[in-house]
Amino acid sequence: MDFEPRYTEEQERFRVEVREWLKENMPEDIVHPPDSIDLTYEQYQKRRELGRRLGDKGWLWATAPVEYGGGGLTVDQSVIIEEEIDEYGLTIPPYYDTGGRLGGASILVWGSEEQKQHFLPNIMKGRVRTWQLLSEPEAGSDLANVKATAIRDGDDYIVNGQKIYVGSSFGADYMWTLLVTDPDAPRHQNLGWFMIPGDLPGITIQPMEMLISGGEGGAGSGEKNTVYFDNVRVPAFNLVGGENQGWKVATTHLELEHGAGGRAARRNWMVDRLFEYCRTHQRRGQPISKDPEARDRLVDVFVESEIARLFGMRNYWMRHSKTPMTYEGPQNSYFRKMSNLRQATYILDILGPAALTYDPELGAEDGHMEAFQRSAIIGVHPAGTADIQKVIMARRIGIGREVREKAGALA
Amino acid sequence: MDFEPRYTEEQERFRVEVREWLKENMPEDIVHPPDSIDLTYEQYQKRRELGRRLGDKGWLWATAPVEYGGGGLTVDQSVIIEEEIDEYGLTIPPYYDTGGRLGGASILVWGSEEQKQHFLPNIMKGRVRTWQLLSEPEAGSDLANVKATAIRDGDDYIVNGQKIYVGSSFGADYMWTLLVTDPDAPRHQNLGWFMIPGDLPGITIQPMEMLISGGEGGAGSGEKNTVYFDNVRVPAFNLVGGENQGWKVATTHLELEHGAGGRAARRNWMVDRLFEYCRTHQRRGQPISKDPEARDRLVDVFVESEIARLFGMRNYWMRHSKTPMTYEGPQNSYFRKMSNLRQATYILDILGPAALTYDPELGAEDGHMEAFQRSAIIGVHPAGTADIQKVIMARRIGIGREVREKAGALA
Amino acid sequence: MDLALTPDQEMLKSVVHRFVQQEYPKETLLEIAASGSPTPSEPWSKLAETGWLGIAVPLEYGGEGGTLTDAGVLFEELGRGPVPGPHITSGILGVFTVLAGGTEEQKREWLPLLARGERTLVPAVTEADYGWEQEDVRLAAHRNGAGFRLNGSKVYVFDANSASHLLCAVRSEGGDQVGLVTVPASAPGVEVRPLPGFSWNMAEVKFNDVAVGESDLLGLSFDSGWDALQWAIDRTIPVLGAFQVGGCQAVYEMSVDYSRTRVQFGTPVGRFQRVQDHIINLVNHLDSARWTTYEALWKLDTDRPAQESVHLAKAVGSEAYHQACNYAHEVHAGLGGMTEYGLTLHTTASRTLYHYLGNPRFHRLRLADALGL
Amino acid sequence: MDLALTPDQEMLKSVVHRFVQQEYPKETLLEIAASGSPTPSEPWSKLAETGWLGIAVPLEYGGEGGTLTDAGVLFEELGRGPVPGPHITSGILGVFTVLAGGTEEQKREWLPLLARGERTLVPAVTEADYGWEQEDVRLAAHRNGAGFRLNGSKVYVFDANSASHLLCAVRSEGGDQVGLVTVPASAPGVEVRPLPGFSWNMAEVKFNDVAVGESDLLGLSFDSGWDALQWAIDRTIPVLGAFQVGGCQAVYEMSVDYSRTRVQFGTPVGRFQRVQDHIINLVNHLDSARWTTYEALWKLDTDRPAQESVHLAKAVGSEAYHQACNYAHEVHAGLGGMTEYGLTLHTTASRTLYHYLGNPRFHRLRLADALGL
Repeated sequence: MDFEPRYTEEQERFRVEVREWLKENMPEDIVHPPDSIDLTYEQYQKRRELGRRLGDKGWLWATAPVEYGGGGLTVDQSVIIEEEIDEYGLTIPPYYDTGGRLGGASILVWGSEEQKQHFLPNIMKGRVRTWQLLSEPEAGSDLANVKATAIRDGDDYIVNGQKIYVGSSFGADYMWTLLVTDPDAPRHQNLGWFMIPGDLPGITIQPMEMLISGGEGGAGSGEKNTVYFDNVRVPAFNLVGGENQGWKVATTHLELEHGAGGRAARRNWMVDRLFEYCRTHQRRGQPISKDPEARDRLVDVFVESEIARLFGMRNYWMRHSKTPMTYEGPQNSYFRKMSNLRQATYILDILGPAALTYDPELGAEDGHMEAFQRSAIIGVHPAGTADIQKVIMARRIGIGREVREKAGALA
Repeated sequence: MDFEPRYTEEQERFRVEVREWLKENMPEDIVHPPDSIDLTYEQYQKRRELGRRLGDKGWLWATAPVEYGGGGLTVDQSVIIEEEIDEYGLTIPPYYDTGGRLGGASILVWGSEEQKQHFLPNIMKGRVRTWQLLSEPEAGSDLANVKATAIRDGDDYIVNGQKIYVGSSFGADYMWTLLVTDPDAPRHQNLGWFMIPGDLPGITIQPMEMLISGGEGGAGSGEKNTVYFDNVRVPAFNLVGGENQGWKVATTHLELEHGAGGRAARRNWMVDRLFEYCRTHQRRGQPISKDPEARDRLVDVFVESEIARLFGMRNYWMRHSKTPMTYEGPQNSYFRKMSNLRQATYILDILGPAALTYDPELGAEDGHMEAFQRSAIIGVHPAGTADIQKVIMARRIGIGREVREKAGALA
Repeated sequence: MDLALTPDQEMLKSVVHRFVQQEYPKETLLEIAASGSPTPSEPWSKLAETGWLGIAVPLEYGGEGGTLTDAGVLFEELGRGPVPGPHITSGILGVFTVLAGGTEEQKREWLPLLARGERTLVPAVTEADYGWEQEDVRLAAHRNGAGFRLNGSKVYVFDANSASHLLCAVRSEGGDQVGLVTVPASAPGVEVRPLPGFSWNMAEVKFNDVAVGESDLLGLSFDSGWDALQWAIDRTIPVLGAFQVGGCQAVYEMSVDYSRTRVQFGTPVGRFQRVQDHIINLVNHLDSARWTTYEALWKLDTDRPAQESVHLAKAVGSEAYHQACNYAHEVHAGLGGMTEYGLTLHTTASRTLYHYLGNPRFHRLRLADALGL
Repeated sequence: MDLALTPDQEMLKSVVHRFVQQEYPKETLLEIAASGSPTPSEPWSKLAETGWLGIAVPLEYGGEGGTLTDAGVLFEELGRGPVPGPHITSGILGVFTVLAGGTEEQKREWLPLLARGERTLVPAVTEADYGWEQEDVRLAAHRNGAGFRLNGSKVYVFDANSASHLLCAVRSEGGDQVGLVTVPASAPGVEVRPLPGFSWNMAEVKFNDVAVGESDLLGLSFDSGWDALQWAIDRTIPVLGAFQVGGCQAVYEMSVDYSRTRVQFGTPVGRFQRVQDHIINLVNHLDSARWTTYEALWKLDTDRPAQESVHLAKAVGSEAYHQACNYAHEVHAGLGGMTEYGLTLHTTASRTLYHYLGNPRFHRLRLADALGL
């Protein structure tokens, strides 16, 4: 067993190359507002620019095939890139985007050659930003209960309906989504998976007001939106995987979104910040970290975060070593969600009301702790609620249904 | 609001009377083995004798009607009796019996006048001991899935089948049970509720070996048994509530068993013992109760036991004030079961391996803590598992089924 | 034994219930939350007119002379809102502190005004360390002629944003005693700075050379201030507990309703055991809070030793409201996070009340002491 | 990064797996549990013959010279039994302590015999207070001519009932150092008294004027005994962790099988979300234990700083096995409590291992220190 990526001399040289490159190309004033809704448009554009440059280097989606705009690099190299950008508190991509990791993965598996050539290079090179549109008012946990329709009309589909909890601030170039292509077909056989340009006439985007819009970590999603489709005319070319094959296509990104992707980077910014704060801030004349009550809870946080890290690492390894997965994807997602919720309570105990404000003088860690209190609650639901992760786990364990469910195809 | 029984002068006189009477009639050498399986036959007989004397005074089932052998006393008086016998670490009745509280309650509600006259006085006066026979190999949580049959034959029923997790040590005078009276009828409409003399030919009792047989508290059930019926001929008179009405009859005792009865006595012997032990035993030169780690967990135990006490008291009051109940019965049962399991872990933390042995020199509280470690696990399942209590709670809350379920009739 | 409310209490309950429904509907609560301060406002004026702010004020001082259980009934219904404003801070904790620590003259000055809501007196105790022990009070009252001067700040002061006056815990010149002084929020040098975020009406109060008169010192002495405050806190805790019970009850009802009406996979979601379990966890917290709170109210009303019960009620009640909201979010998933739905009003309130007057951990440690461990 | 076992480890795993299935079926384990001692017995003799008791013994001392991860693979499969006997106590903790603290001569004397199972050397550390700190060792080695005399007792000694020798932590005459002495369990004055109840091979060891030779003192000095034991404990913990992982895995598989085959309400009970959730909780504990354990093994094998990982692995692993058994009981309800079913073998083992080498709370406190908090 080996819990660390091993680097050859060549790979170490690659790390130096990445590090140097990032030093040169990283905007100087990158900021990480605790609540990603506060990220400015200017900052967003800087991150997009960084993404495009990474894309040009083949470092944005490093392991994706070169012929579709990826880097064609090894897993270890992709880990190196992730680790190096993690030092800046950023992820790959450095902004909210569901194109490369989720939508792109589905197109890679299910798209036609023509579609791959058309969509993927722009995604992989960071030229476009992509949103996923999954939830609807009546399709939450029951994701297949889609009401929005795409009805064939000549060479196009006419799309009508509404999607919620979508995306981020500042719009998207593409939106991929599930739409009912055959209203008369049975469940799961009535859907089409579409890649829709964001600028088509008839699309309206309206922000939603929420406790927090999500987005722990550096990527920063900003606000969530409702997206309305009013007789939007989408070319048939944008249907991926064929008519009524949408659910099958979706299994790929759902699998990834349910935690199967995993994570190799070791850093946990939230925990680092918390520990740093407690070491450097006093309570009753000594660092908070010396207070027995606080210590107990800090260890609780650490234990939770270690398990989450290890589950993420395991899944990352399983995915990249092509070890067959069963329940591990949703387990990772479920554990992380509930663990965050538990950690939020521990932190509330440790910090007291300093965890409840982003007041510049009083809010712990410039309000990052306050944002975490909110995001831990709201983060339980996106991308399959905690309950849904357990539904999937049970099926994969082989107890939820007659026949044990297989994990979705990832590549 | 008033959380204590209020006593009139007359009632206080009654308390003195009970106390004096108990002082005279209580066998001197009552013992409480931590594991009730160690209660001797001689001790059992002493408790039965005490039960008969209580019965003669009308204090065994104090609130039951006088015409059926009960005491016809008020609820406050019954609380006084319970409180006074609680001082001896005993309950009412002072041995394992499901006649007065459960079976008797069902007969009171559903029996014919003749049946009440025949069965109840012996129960209420403590002359007979009664077992309930509910579980079968294929009827655990699914209690209605009874396979044992009672087929009409002239004036009798012929009973065949097997019941498990039954009773106690030292046999029973009566066994009440659910049997299939109509194999062709649908679920819940195919059962009869029978009161069966324990000495009928064809009944075999075989002890079951378990981690512990159950029985926290003073009553002491001793071992659990499998009871086999081999062509046992039971008079039709012993069918209570009519043919195929058994499930309806059972709702009464199931409701009570699911915690609706509640409890008024304030003492918690296990917690008292634990606190006493920790105050009087040293660790590293100071009482265990002064150790910060132990204190934290002792408070955890206390908080759990207080909530359990309050739920029990609420239910006791609701039952006796005839306040309509919904989910409170199974909530009480569910909370107590899971709370005991949590408390067992706290105690394991507090006491270390001293909680894992009944060694006379080393076992904490003469092995009572060890027995609790086992009974907390096994106690989750009898009388409706924790999961089943939640099934019932959900129905009563009105979310488990289309129509909100009503609580069973109690009187 | 009788765990029912009296007929009078039942009536109070239903009157308050209707009042909250009418005067503090969700839309109003959302507006107030967005505005940053619950007072002044029309519903608050109406609330003051009812006389309920004087429920704990003895009849002789112009109040309702209610029992603590009466107050519990009132605040449980206010908790369903959750109705914001300095009702507990001023109407219960402020009132009890003045009752316990004020001179007769101070009582005659303050209590009638507090009962009518013409003034509100919000205790300001905690500082940067956010501790509820005497030693955590650092702000000093420096002698200055016939009075004192205050320089420093109180932080995380609940309801300071809607206080007419603050009842400020201050250290005596020598430093060994803690007394309480009343300070108008509008006094020169007082700055009340609301703290933004996931908090409910918390503010920092800065004192910049604020002059306080000798007669503004509660009881005219530093001797008894802290004890008076402790006595008042013990009595306030179960009333706050009742407020939290009301909050739990509201999110419980929200969750039950939603689980009965929200359809997914062709069936109301309440039919799924996982959703049921969230609601069962919620109702278990609700009832744990309810009965520990009620028993504490009863013990205090009947002059029984209540120290254990008080700590138990705060530990259980605050944990309950916090967890109840989390479970309610699990039942509602995405919808519960939307501001307009109203659940987050409770979630936000529960976080601040979790700490107010000491968090569950603080009270568990004190419970160990109270149990003689 | 490669989280797979090596082909050799995979082979070891499957050989041990078959061995446990064949030699330690449920019936055998129940008989051993009823008999009170896992040794001597036929399966134990076979286990000794495999050479696995020497997995941690270097080749030069007649052992297998395996890595800790190799030992983890072996013990994970033994944990599935759970196979009783002094395999960890003697074969891992005893071996490592001798390796760290013994003189070359002592190593040459002991290690080959331990590797072949011809002797077992079970550390006896804890006393009535059941603490794992140096200060908890009270038993004194009184100077007596060329040797020492022991009077007192060690309690809750895991595997003492099947030890040929005890490795006893004793205080030096002056009282300021703790050394380790080997004592034959059959020596005059030694009494091993098994402790009955919900415990797994725990015993009290009484020393009644027991004579110990100078040469029986490990390292021939009191200087380094405690440090050697600590070093050995740190290395033993993740191997014990692997044993617990195996136990979790066994009860997980039992629970999955049962939930697939047990029919109630006309359907396998695994179809009910509540039953699923017990199993999901169980598997989450299992995997938490697994990966914290594996990482600790890897860090120790590769000489990385491992202190945090060791404490983490024990805290998480022991909690996991304990909780996994509780969840398995919930899945099985009544049947799980029946001795003949076999689940209670694990439940019982999990309770003793919960405390052995320090309980989760103990290791969480040490983890705080290791994290530099």
